[in-house]
Amino acid sequence: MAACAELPAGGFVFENCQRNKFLESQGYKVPKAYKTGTTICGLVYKDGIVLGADTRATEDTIVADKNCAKIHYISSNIYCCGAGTAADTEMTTQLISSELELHRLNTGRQPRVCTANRLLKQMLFRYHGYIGAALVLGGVDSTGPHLYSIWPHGSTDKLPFVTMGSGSLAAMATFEDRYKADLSRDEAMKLVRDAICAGIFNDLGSGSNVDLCVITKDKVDYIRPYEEANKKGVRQGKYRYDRGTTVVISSEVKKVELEVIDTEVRAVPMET
Amino acid sequence: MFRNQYDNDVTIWSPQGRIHQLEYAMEAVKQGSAAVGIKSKTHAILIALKRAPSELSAHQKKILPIDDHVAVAIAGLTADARLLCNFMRSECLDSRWAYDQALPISRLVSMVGNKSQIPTQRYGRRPFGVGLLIAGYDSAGPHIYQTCPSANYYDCKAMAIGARSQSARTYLEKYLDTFAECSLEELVKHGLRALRDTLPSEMNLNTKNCSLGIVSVDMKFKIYDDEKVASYLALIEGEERSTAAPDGEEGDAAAPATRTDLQPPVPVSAAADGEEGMES
Amino acid sequence: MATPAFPTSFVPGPLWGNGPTPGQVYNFPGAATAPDQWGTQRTLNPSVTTTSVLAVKYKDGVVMAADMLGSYGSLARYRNCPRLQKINDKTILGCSGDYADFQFLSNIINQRVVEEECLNDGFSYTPPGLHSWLTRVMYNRRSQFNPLWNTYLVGGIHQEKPFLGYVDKIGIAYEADTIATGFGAYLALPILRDAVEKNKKMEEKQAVELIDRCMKLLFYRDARSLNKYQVAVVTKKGSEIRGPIVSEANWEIAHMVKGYE
Amino acid sequence: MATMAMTNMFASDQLAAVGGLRPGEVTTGTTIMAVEFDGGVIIGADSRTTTGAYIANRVTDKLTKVTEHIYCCRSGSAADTQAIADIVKYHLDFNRMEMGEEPRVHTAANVFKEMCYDHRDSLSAGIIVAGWDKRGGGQVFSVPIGGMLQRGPFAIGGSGSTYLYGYVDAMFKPDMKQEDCLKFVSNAVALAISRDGSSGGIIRMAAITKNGVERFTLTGDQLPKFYEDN
Amino acid sequence: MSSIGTGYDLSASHFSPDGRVFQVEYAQKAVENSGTAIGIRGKDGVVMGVEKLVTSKLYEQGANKRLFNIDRHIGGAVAGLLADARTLVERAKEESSNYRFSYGSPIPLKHLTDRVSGYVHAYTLHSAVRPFGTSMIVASYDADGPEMFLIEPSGVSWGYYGCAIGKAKQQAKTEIEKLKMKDMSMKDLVKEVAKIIYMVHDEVKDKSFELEMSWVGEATDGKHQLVPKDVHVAAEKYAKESLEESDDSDEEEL
Amino acid sequence: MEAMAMMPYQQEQTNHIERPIQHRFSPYDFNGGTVLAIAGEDFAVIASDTRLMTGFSILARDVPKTTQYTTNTVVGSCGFHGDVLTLTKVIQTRLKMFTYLHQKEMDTSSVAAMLSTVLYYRRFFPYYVYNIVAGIDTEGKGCVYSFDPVGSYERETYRAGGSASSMLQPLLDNQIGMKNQEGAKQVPLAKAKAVALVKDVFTSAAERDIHTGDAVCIHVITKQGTTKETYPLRRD
Repeated sequence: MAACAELPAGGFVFENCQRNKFLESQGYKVPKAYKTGTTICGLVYKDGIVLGADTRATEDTIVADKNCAKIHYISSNIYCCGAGTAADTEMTTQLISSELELHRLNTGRQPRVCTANRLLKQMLFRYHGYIGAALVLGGVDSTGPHLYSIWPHGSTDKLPFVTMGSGSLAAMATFEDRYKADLSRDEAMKLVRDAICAGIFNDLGSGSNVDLCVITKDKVDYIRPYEEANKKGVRQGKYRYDRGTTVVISSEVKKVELEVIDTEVRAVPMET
Repeated sequence: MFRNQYDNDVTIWSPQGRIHQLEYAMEAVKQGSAAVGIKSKTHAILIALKRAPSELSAHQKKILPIDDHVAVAIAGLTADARLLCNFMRSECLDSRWAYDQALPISRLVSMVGNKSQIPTQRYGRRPFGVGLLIAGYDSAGPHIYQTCPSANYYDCKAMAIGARSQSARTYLEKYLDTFAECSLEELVKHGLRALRDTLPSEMNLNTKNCSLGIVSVDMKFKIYDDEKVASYLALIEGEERSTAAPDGEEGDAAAPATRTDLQPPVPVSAAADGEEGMES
Repeated sequence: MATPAFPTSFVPGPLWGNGPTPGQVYNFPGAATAPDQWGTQRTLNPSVTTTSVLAVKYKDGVVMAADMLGSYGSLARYRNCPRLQKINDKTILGCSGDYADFQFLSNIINQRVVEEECLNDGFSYTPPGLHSWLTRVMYNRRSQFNPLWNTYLVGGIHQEKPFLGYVDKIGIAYEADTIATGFGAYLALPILRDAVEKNKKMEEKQAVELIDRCMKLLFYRDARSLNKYQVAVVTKKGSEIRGPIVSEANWEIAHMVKGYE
Repeated sequence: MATMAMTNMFASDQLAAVGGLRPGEVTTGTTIMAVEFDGGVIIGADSRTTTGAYIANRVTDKLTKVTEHIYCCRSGSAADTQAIADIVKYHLDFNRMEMGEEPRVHTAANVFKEMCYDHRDSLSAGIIVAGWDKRGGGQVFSVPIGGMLQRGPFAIGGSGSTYLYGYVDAMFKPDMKQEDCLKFVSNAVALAISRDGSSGGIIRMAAITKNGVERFTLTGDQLPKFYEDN
Repeated sequence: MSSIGTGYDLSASHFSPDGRVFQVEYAQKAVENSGTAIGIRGKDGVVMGVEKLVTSKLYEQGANKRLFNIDRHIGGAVAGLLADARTLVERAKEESSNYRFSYGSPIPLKHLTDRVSGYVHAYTLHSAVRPFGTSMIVASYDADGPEMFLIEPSGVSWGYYGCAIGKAKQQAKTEIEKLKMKDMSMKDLVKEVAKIIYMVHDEVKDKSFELEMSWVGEATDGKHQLVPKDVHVAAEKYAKESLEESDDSDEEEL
Repeated sequence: MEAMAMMPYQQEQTNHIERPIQHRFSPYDFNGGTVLAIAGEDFAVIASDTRLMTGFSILARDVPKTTQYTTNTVVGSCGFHGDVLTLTKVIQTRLKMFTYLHQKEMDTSSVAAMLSTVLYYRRFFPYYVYNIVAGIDTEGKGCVYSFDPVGSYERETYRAGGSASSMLQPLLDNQIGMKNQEGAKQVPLAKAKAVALVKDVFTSAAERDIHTGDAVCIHVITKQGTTKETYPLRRD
């Protein structure tokens, strides 16, 4: 019993937690982590899974990355969208990806989506939500397509369509409005695209482009970007500095002593 | 002047059911210079005669702006008028503050009426000694209202108040039915003629003594003074004056005590008779 | 500057300082019959609350909808709480948040509508007029740290055009083509905006259908919602409140789910 | 244990009380119920999972299988109850192999209780364990927040259960027929759904008898109707 | 009025030696100088009519109404000083507003009458104020049926089946007494009200007047409102015709 | 680190039985908005974006934060929208009273001075509003005044305020102030260039500031009056 709850040796360092908490209560600011404000979602369609994500990463109210990738590789047949603290989503998916690869090598079989789900939820459960990763996990394995949402505290739901992130309500509204079982690939992609766009245009934490990942039994199409939802404005002026406007604080002329070496270059016929 | 024991205070009823103090206050309006208000279907205008109290003084303002859509012409005690104007301005501002909308003219006028009534019922107070012609435009169209010291007010098609205004009213009554369809220019002409009729024959309207105000839909109330009225005055220049005001018809002729109407100055025919003016 | 939240009273005060006020003599001892209109209550917490209101402008008018649930915390305590109100033929009002506060303000508005009707002078509350007044009331109350815990939507026809405005408990106010309060702002608004952007000349039938779809969606995803709701429609022809309407839910996906893994 | 130590360090003062939820945690607000009848047990639950007032999942399956004939009904933190169910299932699989027979309901309930009691400060889980075994037939155990264990002919749990005590006390009869028992459970859950904002969606039920498990799903207008105009 | 001018009639706070408060009586005189107003209570509603004298052609039609809405279900007809009357109507509106805030239902007319007449009465008690120069007929209709009261400058109020105030109140009362109003519907009463106002109007003294009529009752769904134009016109026509008839018959008799 | 900052709606929830949340009433909100003003020789340009937001939500996409106060004074106000609306009304009312008393419009510098006192009046319960006044001064020159929420103000030639001000101000320093450039030519700013610059800086701000976007509303003020133009921005 203890085995499954025990931390793997070498995990996080908690030494300064208490101290940091105290400092925080004294008014010191914790450094801000990048958040992927985010709209992510996925759905099951006739032949597989479509995952979607926006591409905005924010640091407080500033857009830190206008085109970040939020659909992470887990294995060749499984991908995972991440929302929350950028580092947490990246590291967690990387960690589980490599564990799953080891598992694949050990068993010699294509990993199953439920395995990835178990690994992720157990990892997150250990940290009681302090790893701020909200995930949408999707993949196709020998038993068919599977789609999960995984919450930061480690609970999971297995559903035909799921959304996560700050734009999840906008995306969920789109799904609830229009989802049907047995969508075609094009319909499914369109619906996921619309769900992500609902997040992009209505949630300030989400923005920029739409990324899609279509997973079927035989093939994965990771389309990035699938659509540039917002065209960047065209600037009218030129903003180059005029020549000579850079301040020269001081100048000094030094004579450079040159050693002159004479070298003669002669053509030598190649020996073949 | 005739005195009686019932005219000391506004809180005293006379045995005939009259309030003499109110009637005296009505007289104050007749001391003021004349003002005329007319409206058509599209416009409401005010035209007023300005007086200069002395050679050294400028002509006093007769038309005061209240809000974008309403202004008043005054006759009577200027200080009382100013007080009422400030009250009206603050009510108009309040309406815009709370509702983001212009205060309907009828409501503004009834507020003035209600405010004016209070000092007509209390010991030690006196009624406001000023009559107002209120011209405005709201979503119901153009309006001319007249208010009196008695706290009565009247929704008018056209009206004139102030000294010798009976002549103007006679003029207005004569052309009453044509006003609705008048163009602005026609309307101003009528107004100027009516006002001119209140002048003694040796006096005439000029840019110094005439003030004009116009309001219409989508047109904020605009007041013209001095040179800006010249072009309007030109409209009636050289015209024959219709009727010279019969001198002495108003003012001294009727001693206040014998005047019975609580109404504003009304056509003589109606006012001449007994107590009918008492009706509310 | 004082807000004339109530019509200026022309009824005279005391006859002299601390003197008798005419009429006041007849009050019950110690209790003025004229209620202190703002009272002294302080809503520290909302108690019985209501959830989203949705509204959308269309070609000829405004459609608004709100469900009829009054929640006490998570208890679905009252299931018959109407919170759409017809103000007059040109104006409708919708409210979300504390229901007692809504009743309080609703009573005041009703009384003012009565007073306006009595004047019979051809003027009545216009939608922007009511919106502006609500903004002042809400802002004043927030400035006294005694907010009315509500968000109000005002819909109507003004100068022949549809009007839709929003006011919340701290006095934020704006006009827009689509507005939703509470959870609706997250769930329904994206759908409403999308539909209106794609169809700028929406017909009434389409607008009502759109609102119905969104109410169903809120029932799916808002734990403080109910599938019984009312719809208010205002056009040049007048305003009316329809319903209660019960929305039919689709639970097909329930059969696709077993367990959590 | 490292996990728990860390939790306390971070969060003990944030937890309002035993069983308090952390900010943003997903909960099965929930109405759950289990009733013994003459051939086994009926378990039932609503299908709503919420974070705050947002319904994160409207078709949740809160009836979780732990062995062939034993189910648990989960209420409280979704993460905690899922983890507990997973671990208990793992334990009972072991137990079956060691003992060479299907685990008894009482055994399963005890394992749940152990988990819940040992970690009572950091878990927020209210669980009903119900199932059928050869020795005791249909049995119902309740493991509420805090980790006590109590057997009874029926049990209700979750936030919606507060609206049900009167109803179940009035309506429960021992040794009902399966049909009556299903009706009883569905009525109760429907009543809770209509009054509890944290319960909702559809009604999932299962009958566990010696023949195995039969699942029932009531959706939309299949839900029992009661007075709901006030 | 033997005590007039003896100095006991200068304040509302003075009794005359014969126990009268003259200022109140003088205020009542102001009411009697005004155009007539009448109200008749029938079986299903109350109809009120006013003879509004028009003193200048320059005024808009319908200006200075003497019929007021006090609440949805209550109307008032006034005679006397219009400015005083408006103040009184404001007070009545305030009372009915306060009542609705306090008790959540429309104010009963009896209660409103008590409150307003108490207010009027207060103005007869002090030397600092003068009594109201106005009388007001108030009428309403609710579940208990129609009601009508008259509030006088003295602060006295009584309920009536028919009442009249103003110049020709005596003549009007005589006319009203001829009616079997308890059995009459408001639709019939409108005609009679119009007829009476036309009858009592003194064409010699007061040339121009407007007939104003309002009603409240079953036919108006309990709302007080001005009589609709078509009904008004019909009633006016009836009034004029029946007056002509009686004129004719008078002449014949002569 | 908040556990679930990605769920913005949780900031505004009613209390639950299972989780008592203390409801602290906050009289303020931040509703976004960036304003920017540039004074030219005989003109002034003032612009604001048109997005109204709260938390992570867009309330409306077409609410400019600029208000025309007089013929040649335009004020940009952003911050807490409730205060913005009220302050605007207060100023407009005061301006109207001024015109009654003085029979003329208030000039831009006086508007600025009055705004300052109105702001300071609420020193201990401030209007949470960032104001920039732009107009034409009594000598016919373009002028810009910037304010803090409690009434401190000064005249400047260009200024950005509100949500993306810290991004825009350095750019204006560079492009108009020619700061930190050796021997750069100080050419008088042309009207067209100023407008183009405004569009460009708002385009850039919309790229990086999540509170700024949808459209920018630009007023060009000259002695003759004011013209208004709207230019689209990103909508995400």
